[in-house]
Amino acid sequence: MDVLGHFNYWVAIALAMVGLYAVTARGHLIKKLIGLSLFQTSVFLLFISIGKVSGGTAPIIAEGFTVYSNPLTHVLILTAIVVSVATLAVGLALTVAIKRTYGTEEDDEIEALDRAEDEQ
Amino acid sequence: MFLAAAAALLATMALGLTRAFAGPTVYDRVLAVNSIGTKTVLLIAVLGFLMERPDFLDISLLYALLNFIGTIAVLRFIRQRRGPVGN
Amino acid sequence: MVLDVLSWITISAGAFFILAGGIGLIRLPDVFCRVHAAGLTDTVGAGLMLTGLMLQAGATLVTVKLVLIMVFLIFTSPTASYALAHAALLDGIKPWTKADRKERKP
Amino acid sequence: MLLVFVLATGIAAVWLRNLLASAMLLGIYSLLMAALWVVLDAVDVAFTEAAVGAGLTTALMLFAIWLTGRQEKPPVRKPWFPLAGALITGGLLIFGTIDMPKFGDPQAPAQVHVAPYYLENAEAQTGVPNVVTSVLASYRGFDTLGEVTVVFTAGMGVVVLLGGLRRRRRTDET
Amino acid sequence: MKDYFVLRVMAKLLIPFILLFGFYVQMHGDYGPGGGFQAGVIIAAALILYAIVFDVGPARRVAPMWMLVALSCIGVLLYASVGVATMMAGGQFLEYGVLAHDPAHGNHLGILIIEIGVGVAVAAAMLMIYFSFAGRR
Repeated sequence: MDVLGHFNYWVAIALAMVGLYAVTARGHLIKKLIGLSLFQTSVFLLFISIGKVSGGTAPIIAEGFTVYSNPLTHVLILTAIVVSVATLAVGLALTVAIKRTYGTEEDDEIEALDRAEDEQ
Repeated sequence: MFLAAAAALLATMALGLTRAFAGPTVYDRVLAVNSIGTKTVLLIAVLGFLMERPDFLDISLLYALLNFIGTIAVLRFIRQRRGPVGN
Repeated sequence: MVLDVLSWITISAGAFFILAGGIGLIRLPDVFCRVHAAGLTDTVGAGLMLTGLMLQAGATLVTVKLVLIMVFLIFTSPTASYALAHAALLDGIKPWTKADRKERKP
Repeated sequence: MLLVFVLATGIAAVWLRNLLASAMLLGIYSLLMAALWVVLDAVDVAFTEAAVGAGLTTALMLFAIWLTGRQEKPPVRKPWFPLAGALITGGLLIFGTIDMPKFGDPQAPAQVHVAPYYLENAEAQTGVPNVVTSVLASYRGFDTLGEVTVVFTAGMGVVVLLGGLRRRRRTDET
Repeated sequence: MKDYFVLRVMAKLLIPFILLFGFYVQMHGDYGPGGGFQAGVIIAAALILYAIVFDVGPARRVAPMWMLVALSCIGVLLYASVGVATMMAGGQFLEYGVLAHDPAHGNHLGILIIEIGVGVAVAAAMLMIYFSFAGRR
């Protein structure tokens, strides 16, 4: 159990904590989306850290290298990044639509407006 | 030698980060983004030499081409927003 | 051998300029001065460092790519600085003058 | 070193209440992440991060902020409950990492299953030296088809949400 | 934004290079880092730069919305149709080995075609997203 051997995983977990905190504690929807993307990158970091082989190089076959890092995790994360941007865009579009409908983008105010509508 | 250059770049990135965290106005932060972008271009190039895989240069070429789009987007944002002037 | 020494000199000079730019980023008083520090030393420092790397690489495809990076950096970095300074001016931030220093001193 | 930078940037991006500044810090975060991927040998991932983070994310964030609002309101409640939840989750996850193999271990379970097969056979079977591309497009082609469909659906979803097509049709009629 | 001389000149100077680099990444993805996803995003970024500097209207004339929708559909369908083609040729879905006489060549060809499909789809989808954000006033 040494510190250096697990440091990458811990940073990934800390990032996940920050993201989780932002998603749950912050009321502003765009801030929630920022937290969400932090959470996503923490997962990316975890995967790439798992895929790294010490002493290896990038998995592009070339002469003079025998040890390569794991290409599988790279593939998974590569597509995940593009998808994460797409989902971020969908989230932002939803935020804009909510702003247009409710006139606010704070969580609590939207809930209050909903409740007021139910009571009517 | 490459290690020393990478260390200098990392130190400068740390300085830029402090400016980004402390920056009194938004523009300080934009400036920090811009300057850290240039440092990243150089850092990736130097790292490519350090790991003896110079085909990493494509990435820094891409950053050199694309990095200023964000700043121009900020300029456009400021031009379009006729709202209150704040921090 | 001569090339090696030359490239070391240029790389260390580039690193020095970049560090100076970083310190300027911290020490200077307002956005416009900082744009100056960052932009100027970025082009000089980056140019010197890339030249050093070119000397290391020799006449290969790598050098061509480095030249391209340098050309694009020289094009884009001042454009970004210009856009940034203009945006700051448009948003109503006043440039720092000597008068500010007198006010701040006491 | 880079990891510490990344962490600090992430925390600051959440901390700041000015959304524009948060968006800018997200840009720095993406830059640092790209450098980190290069250090961890994931060149293709760094490439994607660079392409996406340099222009696209910042521009989208700025437009969304422009369409909504620039400043976040101070919170009404004290955030103790979410903080405690995040800390407990993090603690449990760190407890989980103790059993994990050491960073960079060549004998880790993830390294011995299918990756050596890809690395040994990819070039001979597909004629493509970049193993990432061959795995992406050939061995896991079905997966990638799904990802492309997700991106496509997201694009369509945004267009429908923001009424891009309807506006166009109205301008056609007039 | 059109009254900024510097930006206009720089955009006109750089956009061709960005587009060229995008195509280079698309085609060079087999040998270096890169591929369809990255190339799509880069090409989208070039047009986004155009839209930022010269306003959204001209950019929409270059790439109108119906064309983007059609292009992204074509990208996804190109990918899927490669799979169907391999099935027609006697293989399994997305088994490229049957596309040419030599399995390795078939694989290479299949990878190239589906990367183009991915690139087209991603570029069109990203542009669709950006234009629908920027088109709202």
